[in-house]
Amino acid sequence: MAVEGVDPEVAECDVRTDEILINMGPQHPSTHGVLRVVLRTDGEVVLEATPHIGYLHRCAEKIGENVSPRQWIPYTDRMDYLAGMNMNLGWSLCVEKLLKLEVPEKARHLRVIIVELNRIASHLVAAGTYGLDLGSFTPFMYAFREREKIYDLFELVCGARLTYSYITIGGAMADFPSGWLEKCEKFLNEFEPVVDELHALLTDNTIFIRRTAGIGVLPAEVAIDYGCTGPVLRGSGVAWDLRRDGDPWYTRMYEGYEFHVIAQTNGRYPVERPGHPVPKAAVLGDCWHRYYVRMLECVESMRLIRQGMEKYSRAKGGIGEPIKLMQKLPKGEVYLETEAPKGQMGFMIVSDGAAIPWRARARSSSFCNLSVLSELCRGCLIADVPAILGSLDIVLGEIDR
Amino acid sequence: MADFLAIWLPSWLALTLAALVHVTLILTLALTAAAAFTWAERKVAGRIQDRLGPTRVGGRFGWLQAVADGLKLVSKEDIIPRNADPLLFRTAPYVSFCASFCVYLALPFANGWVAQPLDIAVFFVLAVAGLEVLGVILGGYASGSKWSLFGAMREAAQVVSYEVPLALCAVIPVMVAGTMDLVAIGNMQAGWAWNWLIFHNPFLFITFFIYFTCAVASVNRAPFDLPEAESELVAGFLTEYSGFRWSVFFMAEYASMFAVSMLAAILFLGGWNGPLPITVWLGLAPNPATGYEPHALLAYFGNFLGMVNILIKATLGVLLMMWARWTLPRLRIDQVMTMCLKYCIPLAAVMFVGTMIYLYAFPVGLIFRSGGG
Amino acid sequence: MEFSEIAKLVAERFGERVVGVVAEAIDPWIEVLPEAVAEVARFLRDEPRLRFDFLHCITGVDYLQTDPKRKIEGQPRIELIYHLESMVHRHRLVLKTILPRWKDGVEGQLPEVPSVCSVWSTANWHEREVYDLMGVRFLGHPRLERILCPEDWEGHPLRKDYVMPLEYQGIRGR
Amino acid sequence: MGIVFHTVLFYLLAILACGFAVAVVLSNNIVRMAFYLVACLGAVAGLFFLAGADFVGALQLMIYVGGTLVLLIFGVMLTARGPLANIQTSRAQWAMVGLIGASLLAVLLYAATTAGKWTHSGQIVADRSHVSKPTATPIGLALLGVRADRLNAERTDAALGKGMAGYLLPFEIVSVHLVVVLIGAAYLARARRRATTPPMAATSGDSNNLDPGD
Repeated sequence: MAVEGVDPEVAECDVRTDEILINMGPQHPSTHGVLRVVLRTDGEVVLEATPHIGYLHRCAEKIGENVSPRQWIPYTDRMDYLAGMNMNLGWSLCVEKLLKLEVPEKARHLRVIIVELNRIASHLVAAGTYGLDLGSFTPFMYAFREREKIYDLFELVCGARLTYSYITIGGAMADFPSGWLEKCEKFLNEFEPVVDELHALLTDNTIFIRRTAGIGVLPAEVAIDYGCTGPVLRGSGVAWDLRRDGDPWYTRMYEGYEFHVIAQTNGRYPVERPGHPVPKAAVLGDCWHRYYVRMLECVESMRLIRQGMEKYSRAKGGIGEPIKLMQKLPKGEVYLETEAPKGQMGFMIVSDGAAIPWRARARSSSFCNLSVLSELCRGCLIADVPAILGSLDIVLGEIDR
Repeated sequence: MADFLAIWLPSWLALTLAALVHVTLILTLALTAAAAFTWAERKVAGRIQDRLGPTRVGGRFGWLQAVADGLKLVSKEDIIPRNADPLLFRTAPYVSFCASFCVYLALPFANGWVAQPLDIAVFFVLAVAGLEVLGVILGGYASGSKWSLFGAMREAAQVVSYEVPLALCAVIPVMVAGTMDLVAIGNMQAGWAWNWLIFHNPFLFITFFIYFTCAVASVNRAPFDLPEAESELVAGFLTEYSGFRWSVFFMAEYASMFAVSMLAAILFLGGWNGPLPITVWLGLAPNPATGYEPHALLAYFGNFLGMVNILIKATLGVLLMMWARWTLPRLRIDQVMTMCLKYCIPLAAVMFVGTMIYLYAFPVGLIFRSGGG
Repeated sequence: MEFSEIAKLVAERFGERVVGVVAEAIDPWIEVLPEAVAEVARFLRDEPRLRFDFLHCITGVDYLQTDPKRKIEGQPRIELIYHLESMVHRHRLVLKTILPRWKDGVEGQLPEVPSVCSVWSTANWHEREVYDLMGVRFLGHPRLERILCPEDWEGHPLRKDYVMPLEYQGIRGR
Repeated sequence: MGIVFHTVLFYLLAILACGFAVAVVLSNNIVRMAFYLVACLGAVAGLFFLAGADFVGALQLMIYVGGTLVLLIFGVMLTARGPLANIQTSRAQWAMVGLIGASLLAVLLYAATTAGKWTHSGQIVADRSHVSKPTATPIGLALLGVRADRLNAERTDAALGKGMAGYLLPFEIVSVHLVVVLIGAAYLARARRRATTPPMAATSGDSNNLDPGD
């Protein structure tokens, strides 16, 4: 739009101060770990944000070439350490697909319960720390209180609170202890009102909406182009959930379960909170939607857990035996992705027929989700960088492996 | 007080002594308030977050937590970064503290209980309170860290902007009262609660809330704590500070929180006068209707009750700020500025004009009976 | 679309440059010549019947015999595996290409393959990772730097003949 | 003895003011300079308070100290590139500044020595009744056009019109001047300039419109 009588080379611009190159991280409260983002800013405006990763690189893939698949399970725990169960499951399913090993019905439901519980725990951390990124401390405490309850449940089944190595190739390490299902039911009943509390503190808070709505808008095409998955992709309005759309070897686990894929399609979410419409300022693909998808998924996971508990109690038989520690693997290459809380977590195993894989590969969801950061941060304010980063919900353990 | 001491002492000694006593009293109050509020902050935060807060130090309620914190801070290593400007880095906390502390010089705690009675006390308080930002800017710049510099710049932008609506809001009760003398403003709100200036007219009622919002912003409390903004700027201007210097900044923050709350209490909430004229009933305060003048000792006791009253009001204001801090997310810098320039200033101006028209239309006021001092 | 149809389409379009089609594997794959990778990728994404709009992952596998007990089939080589998916048509594909371990057989010269960055932005970081850990040079990559290892790291750790350095920047390695 | 006390305070503040003023001149660092200037002006404000001119003292704090603060902010913003910016003064500048400074000093000294009652100022300061007298009201009235100090002297309407105009005209002139300055500042801040880096200008422009309030 040219204005008459104005020299085209003369542009209207505001007074600008010096450009500053500033390091956000690796020691920074809101980079969610040891991430370094180099910001080139003009005053408060970010001109360029470049993430630098690798501070937590622990050579997991190299280790995977030197240990047997079952021995590698503890290493998968330490990838997305906020959702260790989902990591265990991803690797186990991948190896099971290579072995063509099917787990018993009971183990299938057990896995669903455990994995969905961990999804809630992971989303709680995401929502809580997101509040923290935006300067609100209290939701963080509420979320962590509930997460501790989930960890108590996990401690009962496997003795560990963070790195479980519970789900394993061929089933799980142990069945639920007696009385566990009642405790889980009790937790679910306690947790339901907490979701509303979090909604009241964050989702419906005007300041929260102003800080997140319309910020870091990620269009669906860009999200797919960058390989974003999980809530990040669904927050952009793509109804894509591997639990429904994934590899048959994985979706079979959820056979007979009813759940919604949480994504806003045609202007509405499959689940809606009565009296609380999506705020007008929110644009599909912005931070608010990414956050909101996670919150709704918590409720969806609760539904899945309830169904799983019912199916588990009805299922007969055992939960299967784990394979031998040094079991010989058939020759072949298998790649399998599962829907982890952060996104699609892919594992690949290349076997030459020995007990130890020739190559083990982990495709990290946070890795791809983070790669879109510089795209999202162009032209935002410094205060938006933590907001965008928090809405991507990354875990550095998984990115750096 | 100086006149009282001058009966026995040479006047210069009397003046010095009186000044010392005043300063000691105010310092004690400011520091005690800071300590008490650190503890209260932790306790309030704990309760809001469904946990207990401090429980170990000093018995069940952790009364001595503030002392423990203080000891810890004092015994921490004092670090001055290599890139810092050592002189300014060292001076900055004290500049901040002095500014927020000097405010108390002109703040009355009860009828006539003020360190330095000034007939332009409101103006003085606003002028001095605005100087706290100097220390923050110096500290942020002298740290030689970019995060600190960002924090300082934010502080400058924010505080300098919010001074305007804050002063505008403070002027409105001044206009109603017809004086800038805080003692006089406090005294004219004696009697029942409807004599408080906040209930003088609807515009003043709204003004109080604008004032409080701007006050929260000008002392950098959440949701306006952008200069610190721990999730964005690490710790803003405080990033490079540690130990004692950090705690001086911290005390300055609490002192000014308390100061703006006290100013709010005097300007809007009746100052040292309770909602009921209890002191008049008990014969502890002069009764204008009967011309009763209490004995000096009784008046002293009445003033003491008044001081308790105003301290409670100011503390409630601080607690309100804490509540907001532990509930709300932080605003973004442009939103903070928008709020100031687009909403607070125009609203305050409208309230100013509204009050002016109201005063013109109802010179004696509708329910405000003892107006005009 | 079934794998056989996809393979047919690709084979028709690229003829000689499609080296192999393995349908019987658990994850069936198409193997193409390294220099054709970018072209094939663009075709896979843009062809309306295929529309592979989503790149999951790029994996490098180093085949080199270092342990006498574990024999490898064929020549020492590096395989690059691309996992693709079409969200529109809901089908998957594994694309493979085989590179020599060193360019022109000269030790130290990294093998080269065209980058698919311009086709899928996902490839940007994944190719950097493969370059970093496996030592494959992607031609046309906008910023081919190490991503997980420090910039001054030597060697490519996921290669089978990689030896952990004894010392890095004064830190003991072993 | 009150005289002694006030005199001691006066000298203390005066020395502080002068000392910091010298420090401003001698310092090379722009931020330190600004800090010394603030301290110097603060000491002057203290002198005003000592003289019982509370209103002027508070004004000094608000306007001069606050104004220097803004100067400081600009100093920091414009020199953010280096860690701590220094100002080097050339000989020619020294000479010019010396000339201007010397002539100003001469004017000041002349004014100071020719003013009456120079030697009696101590007594005026010590006068308590003078100190506690309200200073704001007459000034405020004078700004609105009523000279309080002449109210009692002249009573007739004609005289009111003549001698009572107060500071209304200067007040208005200053107000208009300030408005002009503000508009000028706003114009400068949004001036049209050659776009040296068009893409960045675009980015900056976009992001400044990020205000979600609209």
